[in-house]
Amino acid sequence: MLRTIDLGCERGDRILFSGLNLQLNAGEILQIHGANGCGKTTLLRTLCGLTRPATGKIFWQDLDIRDDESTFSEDVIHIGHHDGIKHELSAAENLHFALALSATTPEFDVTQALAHFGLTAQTHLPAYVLSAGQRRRVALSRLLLNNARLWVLDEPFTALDKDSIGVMEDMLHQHASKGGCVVITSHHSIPLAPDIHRELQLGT
Amino acid sequence: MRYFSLSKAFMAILSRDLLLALRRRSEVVNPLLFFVIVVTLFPLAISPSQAVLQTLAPGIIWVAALLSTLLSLERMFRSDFEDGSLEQLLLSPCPPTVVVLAKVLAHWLVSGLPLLLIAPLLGVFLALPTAAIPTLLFTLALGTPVLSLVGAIGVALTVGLRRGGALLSLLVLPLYLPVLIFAANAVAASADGLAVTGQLYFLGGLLLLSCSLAPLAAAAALKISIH
Amino acid sequence: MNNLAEFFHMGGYALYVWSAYGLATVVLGYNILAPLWRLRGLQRRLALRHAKNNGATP
Amino acid sequence: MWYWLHRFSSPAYFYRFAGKAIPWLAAITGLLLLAGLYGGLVLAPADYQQGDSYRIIFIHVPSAWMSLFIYMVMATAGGIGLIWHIKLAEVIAASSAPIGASFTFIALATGSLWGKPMWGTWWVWDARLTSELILLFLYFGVIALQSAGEDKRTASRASAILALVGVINIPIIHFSVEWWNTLHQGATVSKMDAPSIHTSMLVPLLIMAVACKFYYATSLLMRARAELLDREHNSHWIRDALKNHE
Repeated sequence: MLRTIDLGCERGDRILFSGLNLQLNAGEILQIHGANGCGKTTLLRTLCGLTRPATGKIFWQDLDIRDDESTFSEDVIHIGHHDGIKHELSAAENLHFALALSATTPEFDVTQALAHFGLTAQTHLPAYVLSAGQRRRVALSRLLLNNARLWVLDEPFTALDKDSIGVMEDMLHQHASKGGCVVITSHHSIPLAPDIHRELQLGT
Repeated sequence: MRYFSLSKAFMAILSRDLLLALRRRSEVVNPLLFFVIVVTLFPLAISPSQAVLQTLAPGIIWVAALLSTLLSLERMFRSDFEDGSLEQLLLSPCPPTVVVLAKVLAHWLVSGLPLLLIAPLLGVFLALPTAAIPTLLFTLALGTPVLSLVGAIGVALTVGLRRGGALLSLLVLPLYLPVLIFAANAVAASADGLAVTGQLYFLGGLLLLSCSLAPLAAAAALKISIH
Repeated sequence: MNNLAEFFHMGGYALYVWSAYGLATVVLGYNILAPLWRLRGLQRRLALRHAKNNGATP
Repeated sequence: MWYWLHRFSSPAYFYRFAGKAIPWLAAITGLLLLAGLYGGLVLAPADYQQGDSYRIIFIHVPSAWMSLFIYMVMATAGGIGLIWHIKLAEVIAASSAPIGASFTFIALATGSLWGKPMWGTWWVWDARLTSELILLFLYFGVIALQSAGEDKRTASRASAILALVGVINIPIIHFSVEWWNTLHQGATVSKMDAPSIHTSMLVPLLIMAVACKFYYATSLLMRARAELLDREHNSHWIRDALKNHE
């Protein structure tokens, strides 16, 4: 599904890593470890096509993501450090907007997605009223509103309380079992079956 | 079933931006107040006599329109860049040029159109002959979208920088000059009763050119800025 | 242009002609010297850093 | 041909090649400048109308030509760097901007110095001078965008886009200013054309134009070498380039 050949990234003029050859098959979850500033975020942003790699190529289903960005962008969803939530809009409005931009009609609708993360009470509150953890859960509930097979998640567990972490872990399981791929960075040790759990240590 | 409708996405972005503009009303009203205040400066600074004001009126109104558009341009991508939704927009299946077009239309509806509505009042302030008012509205209708489109390129280029404001005006004002020259002259010519079709055709040409090229440049610039 | 004095006099326009050429020389000269200084500075700094890195005597 | 272009575009090869080429280019520039100035200032006869003040044309017109020429080169190099991600093209675009701005400034200053004896004022809103002034603003925009931002690569790619947008706008701005100028002042003001171009004046003018192009090549290669060192300072080829004192 996801393959990189001799991938190298730079930030400013500092070479973060190079010659990275990844192979991620359907139903696998890749967890990336590394000290702060070793390029985890840059790697994730490169994999989802936001950042241009310094060297090497990235293939999604044997097609270079640079060649046909539109089909690749229908299949990937990226949740980074920023939640991508407009503070003046309510949780429901934010999600309706995300739904309008996604390519497919998922089985969840907005209220079910919010309910899944226990945010039913906050559905119509403006986002600036919500706590950081709640905003994070609104961002994560976008995963339910999209049939993208590749999830690229940057520290999804930050600011989440205990049961939300449980909900998130179940979602990862379900996504992997349905044949999706996940690339995730997190200092949190995720309880996953070893056959689907791949690890990558970045940095020197 | 994988089906992505461009018009649905375009309307979604447009309505979201208009909704945001309504919720942050001050960001919409301030450029308009700035437009009125700048125009009222000139009679105080130069002279209240009608003869003097009349010759300067077209230029004053158009320069004020230019500066107030510049003031409101920053809002187009800045907040989206800071809270990460710009990345979501560029990562979505919606092509970036369509995203830029939706953003520019939203910006024009919120900042360009109100300029059109207030301009007659300011024309009266500056003793502009009533014969010139229709031309003033026509040139604003053709010109302000060009200001938003070309401005979008400048904003997309500077959105990644911390203090993009001053740099934005340096990048964008030279590109605004053709619009300023032809629009201000058209209004002045119609005040003297001359024909203005030539200038209006040129403004129309500029509008078509920027409609087709500006989104491409702005989309490429956005991809580089969020790099 | 038979003799030198007349040459510099430039038919009374000496001020304008020579300040024009003087200014051009200054600006063009700067465009040659500035990169030269920058290049020397960079070369010296990088040579030092490379020498420090692998311990070789510069 | 592709092999040569590919080899030439590798920074290490360019750095060494430029190092060898600069002395020769500088020598040719010097010779041409001397020949042009001698031809223009000494040999060419005085103008019956403007006397000797017209001799400023030998620096004003070539630098005006160069200001446009360099903007085109900068935009093309920027475009190549943007589309094919060739580092060297970005370096050439980044190094050309200050030189272009310098030539535009020279054209403006010498234009106003030439205008003073003719019109009695230092600045006249003449169509060509105004277009040159706007071109200077476009250059400042490109240079300012290049030095903004932390990452040099992103900054030079952004300024490449601005240069391309500028190239499309230059003819439009020039036409608008021409139209605006003829509208307000009519043709009474004598245009900034050189007086009747006599061969004894034309030859030095062309020599100066060629001299300015060689000067541009020299300064560009020098700036490009410094820029390359700055951008590639942690890559390996720098070490052996420095070791044998290129």
